[in-house]
Amino acid sequence: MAELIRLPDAAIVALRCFPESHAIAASSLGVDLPRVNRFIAHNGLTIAAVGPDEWTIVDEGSESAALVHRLETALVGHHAAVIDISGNRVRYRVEGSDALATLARGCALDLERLAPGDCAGTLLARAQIYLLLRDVRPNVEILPRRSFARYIEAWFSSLKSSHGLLPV
Amino acid sequence: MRVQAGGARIDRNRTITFTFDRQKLSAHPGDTLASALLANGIHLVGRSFKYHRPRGIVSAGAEEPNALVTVGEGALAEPNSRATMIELYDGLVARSQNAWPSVNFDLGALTGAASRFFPAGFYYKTFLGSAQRWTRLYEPFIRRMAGLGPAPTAPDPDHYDKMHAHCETLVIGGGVAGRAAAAVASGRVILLDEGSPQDTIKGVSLLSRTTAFGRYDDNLVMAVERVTDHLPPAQRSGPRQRLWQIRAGKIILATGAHQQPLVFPGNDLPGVMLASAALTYLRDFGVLVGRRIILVGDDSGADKLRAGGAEVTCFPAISAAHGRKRVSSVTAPDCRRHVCDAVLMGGHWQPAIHLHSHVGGKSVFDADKHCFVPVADSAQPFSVGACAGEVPAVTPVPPVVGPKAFIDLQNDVTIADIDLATREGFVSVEHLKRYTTTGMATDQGKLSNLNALSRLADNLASTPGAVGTTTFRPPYTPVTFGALAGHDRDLLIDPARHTPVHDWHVANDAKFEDVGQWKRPWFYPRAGEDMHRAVQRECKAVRNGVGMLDASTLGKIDIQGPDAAAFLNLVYTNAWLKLDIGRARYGVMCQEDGMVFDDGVTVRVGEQKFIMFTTTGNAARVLDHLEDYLQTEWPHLKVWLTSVTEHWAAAVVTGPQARALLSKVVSGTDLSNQAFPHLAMREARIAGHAVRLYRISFTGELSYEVHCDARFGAAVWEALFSAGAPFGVTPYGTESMHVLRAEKGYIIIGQETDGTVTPDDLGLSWAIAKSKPDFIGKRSLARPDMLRADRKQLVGLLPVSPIPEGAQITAHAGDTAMLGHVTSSYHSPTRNCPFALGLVASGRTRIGTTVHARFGDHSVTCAVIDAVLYDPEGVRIDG
Amino acid sequence: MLLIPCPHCGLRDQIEFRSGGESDRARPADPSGLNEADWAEYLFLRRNEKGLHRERWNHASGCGKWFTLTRDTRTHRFVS
Amino acid sequence: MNRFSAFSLLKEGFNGHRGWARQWRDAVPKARYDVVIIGGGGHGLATAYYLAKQHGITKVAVLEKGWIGGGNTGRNTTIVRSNYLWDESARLYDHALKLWEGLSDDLNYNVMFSQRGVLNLAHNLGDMREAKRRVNALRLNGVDSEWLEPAAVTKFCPPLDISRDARYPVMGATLQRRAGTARHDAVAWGYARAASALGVDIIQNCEVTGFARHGGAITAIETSRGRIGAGKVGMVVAGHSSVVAEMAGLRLPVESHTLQALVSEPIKPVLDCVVMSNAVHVYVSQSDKGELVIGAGIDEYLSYSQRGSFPVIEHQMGALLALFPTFSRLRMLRSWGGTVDICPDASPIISKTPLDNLFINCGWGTGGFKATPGSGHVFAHTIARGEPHPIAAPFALDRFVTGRLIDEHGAAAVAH
Repeated sequence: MAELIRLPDAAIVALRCFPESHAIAASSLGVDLPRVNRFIAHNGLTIAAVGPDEWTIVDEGSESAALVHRLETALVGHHAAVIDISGNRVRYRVEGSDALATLARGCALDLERLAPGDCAGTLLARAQIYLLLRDVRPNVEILPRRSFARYIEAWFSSLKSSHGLLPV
Repeated sequence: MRVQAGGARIDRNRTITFTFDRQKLSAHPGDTLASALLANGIHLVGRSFKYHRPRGIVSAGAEEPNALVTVGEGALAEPNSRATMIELYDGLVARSQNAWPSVNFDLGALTGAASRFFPAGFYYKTFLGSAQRWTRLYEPFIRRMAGLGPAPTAPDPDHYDKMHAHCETLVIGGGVAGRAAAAVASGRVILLDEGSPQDTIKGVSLLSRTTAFGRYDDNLVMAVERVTDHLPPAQRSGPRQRLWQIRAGKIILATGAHQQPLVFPGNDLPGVMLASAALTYLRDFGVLVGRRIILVGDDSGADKLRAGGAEVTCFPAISAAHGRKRVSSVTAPDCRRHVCDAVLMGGHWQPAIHLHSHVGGKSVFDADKHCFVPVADSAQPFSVGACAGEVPAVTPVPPVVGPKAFIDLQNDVTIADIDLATREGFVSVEHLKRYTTTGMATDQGKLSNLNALSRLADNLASTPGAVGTTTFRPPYTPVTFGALAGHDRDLLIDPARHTPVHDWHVANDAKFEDVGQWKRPWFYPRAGEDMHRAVQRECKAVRNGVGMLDASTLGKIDIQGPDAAAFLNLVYTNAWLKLDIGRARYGVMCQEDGMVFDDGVTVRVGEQKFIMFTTTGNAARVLDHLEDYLQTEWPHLKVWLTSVTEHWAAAVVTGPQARALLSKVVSGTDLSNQAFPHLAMREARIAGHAVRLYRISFTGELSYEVHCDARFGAAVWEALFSAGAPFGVTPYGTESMHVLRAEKGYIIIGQETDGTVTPDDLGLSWAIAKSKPDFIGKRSLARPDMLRADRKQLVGLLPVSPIPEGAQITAHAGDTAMLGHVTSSYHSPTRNCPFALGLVASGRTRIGTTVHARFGDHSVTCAVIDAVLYDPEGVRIDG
Repeated sequence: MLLIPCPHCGLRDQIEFRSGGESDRARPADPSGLNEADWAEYLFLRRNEKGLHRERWNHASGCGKWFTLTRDTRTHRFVS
Repeated sequence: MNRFSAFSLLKEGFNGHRGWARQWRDAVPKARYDVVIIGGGGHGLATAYYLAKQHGITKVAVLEKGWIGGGNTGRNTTIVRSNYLWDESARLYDHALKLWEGLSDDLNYNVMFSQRGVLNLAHNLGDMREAKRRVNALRLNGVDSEWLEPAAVTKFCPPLDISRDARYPVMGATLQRRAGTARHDAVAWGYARAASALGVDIIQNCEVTGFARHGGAITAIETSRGRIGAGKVGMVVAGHSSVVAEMAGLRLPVESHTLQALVSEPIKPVLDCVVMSNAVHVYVSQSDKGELVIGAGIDEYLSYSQRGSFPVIEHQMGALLALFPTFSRLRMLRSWGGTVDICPDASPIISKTPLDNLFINCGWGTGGFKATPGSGHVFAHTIARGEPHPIAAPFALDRFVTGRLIDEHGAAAVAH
């Protein structure tokens, strides 16, 4: 059955800006900003559009301060915000052939219709998460808020203990 | 009994055993409990709800009103199970219900003997008198007589699963029509069927043993799958049932139809059943329900039954059936008696339009078929087959009035009851249902509603169409509570949130308090300490040395943009335009009605950057409140709001030794009072991690809040704690925090406030900038009631002996008129005496007088004092 | 259960949203200029339409944005 | 009207119950009435009954769009209690409770008011603080109320799980012993029968379509059964208050929402009291028929559909089973929804209106049933005298202008 794998903490930065600033932000990041509910992975960065004017940027390479500084200097004079939110969320990979069926226990999204590169802010059981479909293997990444980590883990183990994941 | 003919669903080569009322019986795999009982010649399986009359098996499906049994033993026992829907397994144990001492000899049947005195609604007409008499005298007896199966006594050991599914086409009903529809449907197709597995269809996901019980808005169908109920307990693994939440592009209903019983005296006797059911038992299970069968009404099944080996006599109608625990004869229209061992009711058919109707689907009465058929509507699902009205046109057999002619078999509603209700003016179908309880049994009227409203229509010289049906609502058939809860069980019913330092608190024996969803350390008892002693120790440590509190749960909102200060100026009651960078200010937030909503400190981190701290419980509400105003009322303001509650772990270091403690671990900033004054912020490093230090005090002592990236929260906390060892640093919890702040007269939102308190009531008028043209709540604070002199105001109380929180306050010991109540009450560790805070009518003018705290039968005199008990000059804040 | 069209995220399940009630109730530019009755009307009075209702929704668990939709309060159907 | 009694029941038993007459007259609208009550729910029928009985006004009609008691009177979870926090509320609801205690006799109709006691659970320190505050206030207001420690709670309600490690541990409860449940339909029928016997015309299938006004007063009511003249008009149409008020040119501070409830299949007696939990929004009792009657929450969006959404039910069950683990294998038999109109302060409106002879009674939110007799009693007084009954005065419309709200959800027990 699907496994819930805690991923190492990484630097996470929130970028808030309007279209007039997209180009500058893009050049600073070296890649265009994805449209809402899409994400791109680009040399060590994962940039997820979690709202029409909000991007969550995960940087597994460097410290958050560096990325914050880089974006802030680029966006000087723009009505934009760059916020270090590294502590806000934890990251998990849900892995296994039945990863989607596992998530469907607690998520109302039509997961089968998601394409690689899709992301969404949604609910998993009673916790708000960001969900990223990395690839169709499937390999799904979920980011609940840090204080919900134990709840998410308990919810998964309840699925296991109840054998809720026997083939449907 | 079992015959050679038929038996499509059973495996005659294998035999399994089961017990019914402790009697060991045998059957074949594929049998239902009902077919197995009939195969063993058992017709009497239960007693009726009201008169405890002997009852048998009426149907072969979900509509069964009579054959209700308790299946399973101990914690697995399940009352009110329909024998017709239970797939038999080896070793199944079933018991009859609602009978004492036994189903064969039931003393409850005495009520049946006196049934003439218990017509519909009899209880409204007697047992009058005081409520006390009803509650103590009559009702207990009625309660014991009522109810069906026994109440469960042990917690449910089973698990229940939940699954969300999406499809383009959802077909409900695995009969001929449903399978045909599914076979040609496009996209992802799901087919639901109540029965055991059938052949698969290419490109269709078939869910067997799955009942769609409700349809909701926007093509949402809820269904429950019985995953392991058909297996012997020993062979069960995995969830018992699975709740399916299916969102479909298009829904096709193929839910079939239910044959209706005939109404005549004795129509409830064991051995009287639906003709269609008898045919099903023969075809699927090789069971003949009787040797000498009387077939009444539609006789189209006669030949099949004869082929099965029965002697079948057909009548268009009969005037009565006779017998005691099983039908033994009938009186034919010619008034002659005919001996028999089974009577089959060839009634007309009612399409199962439940799911069609759940979301407003309309239906009309079809006079030819004498049933309600769905009205096609593009906004409703597409019905096919019998549920669309494609049922045999059977001329209804007129009801025969007489004793014991039942309309609702389970609830013992007779045709006479329907007539009585009509006579008494209960002529709306809903009144009829509620007055007689017809249609309110566990079959939800599948076998009674049509007969009941037809009779009502006759009584009113009207038509069923004009009388109409009662409303169809979910569930189609009863659904197990556990399945509805799914994985929301025990600790998972609501997430518990934990701070980055949680494990440390556990390791240090903290007792926890629930604050919203958060688990917060409440106090840290040492060996032999109760809460009171632990709290006194913790408080003294803070007042005389240094203490540490985990404040990570505080709400934190990053506020950025050129208009950030202007925005704060609108959402807080006080002034925010002039605040230096690196400085902090306390603010009060009101709702538009002027009532205090939240409070906390906000810090100017940069020219256009602020960070706002909210209370733990209101963090989400405050952000929603701010986003709402920003997005919908003031979109012109250039401001970004971002929750950073969980990004920052926070430790409070407070007490005269706080500075000394920090100076051992903090690098990169000057901690001296001159360089780092109260209500200021500095950036520094602790144990190699970047931190923000805030001079904010909720204790009245020299205090620092140490905030760091939550990823390093535990490390920084532990660095601080070990640095504090020489000073005897003491971890303290929310209880001590409450005591310490109360000594200073600081409020707690939700404790001193309850949604009816203004800033002025709390003595916070200093935090209202009257000069500001506008802020949320300003206008409301000018309403007449906010200016009353006798509003309840926050004051301090010195009681002569301890008083509980929630005690009411009166002017004199004997009064009943209340002036207010005690919001907080503790034992002061510094003065070593009880003290309290309270909201008291015109409290500030009462300072210097006494009032009385009232609780239980007690009355305690309290001196009214200023709310600030400890260090009113505020000299200790700088250490 | 409603399927709500978020202008940014498309059709999403009701559980992801928070209802903000009646729409088109702009906060008065100068509340202090209003008399008691007019202020009370802004604070408390509602059309409470039976039929087509312009109402506010917030995609709380999704993109976090507020938006306005028209819904028939008798049938729960959204109309554009 | 036949008098109801054990004797009459016995007597009728011997002649096949042929002697029972209509319980209330099937009246046809007259041209004019002294008072017309719009809305044939419990509150409206009670108002008509007390107008006739206490104020001698018998030229009264009750207009009902459908069938009497078909709205929230017949859709609630039948809980009757008076343990409200604020003085004004405690007075109003206890006035009702006192009437409940003698209602079966007064109406000669068994409304089955069963004083089996209502528990309100406390799950955290905040709940406990609020609960004890309430108990002390109620006792000073002369309303019975007591605080039970966990041990006493299970003693009073054995199936309740009070383990401390539960997600919502039971840290204690308030108990009102005089509180309980009643047979909801019987209340409507009993008042209808008694009012009808006093001369009140109960007119069903009569929908109000408009008002004829002259100056600041209503002169007649346009209905689906013709124009009906009215000296005074009382509007008691829970759920649809805004709709009818708008016909009279009024806007109200109420919003209509769907409130759901459900029952289990009948089982033998297992729960002998009413249990309510504010924190998890559960309220449950067992009916005389044996069904567990469970109140669910309200949908937060506006609705007149009487149709609720499923997540509400789902959420309910998790919470219920956490409190009562032994209920898990029981089954949901019926579920339904009602349309309730809710005031900003979760307290009702019993009031005169800007129109001289129009009076309104609405905004009971999720808690109207328990107040039925008291509401009708003080509303009848308000209509008859043209001045609010002292108990009703604080619930007038003008509180929304002055700001003198009676905010019961600031520190509310389950508003139900």
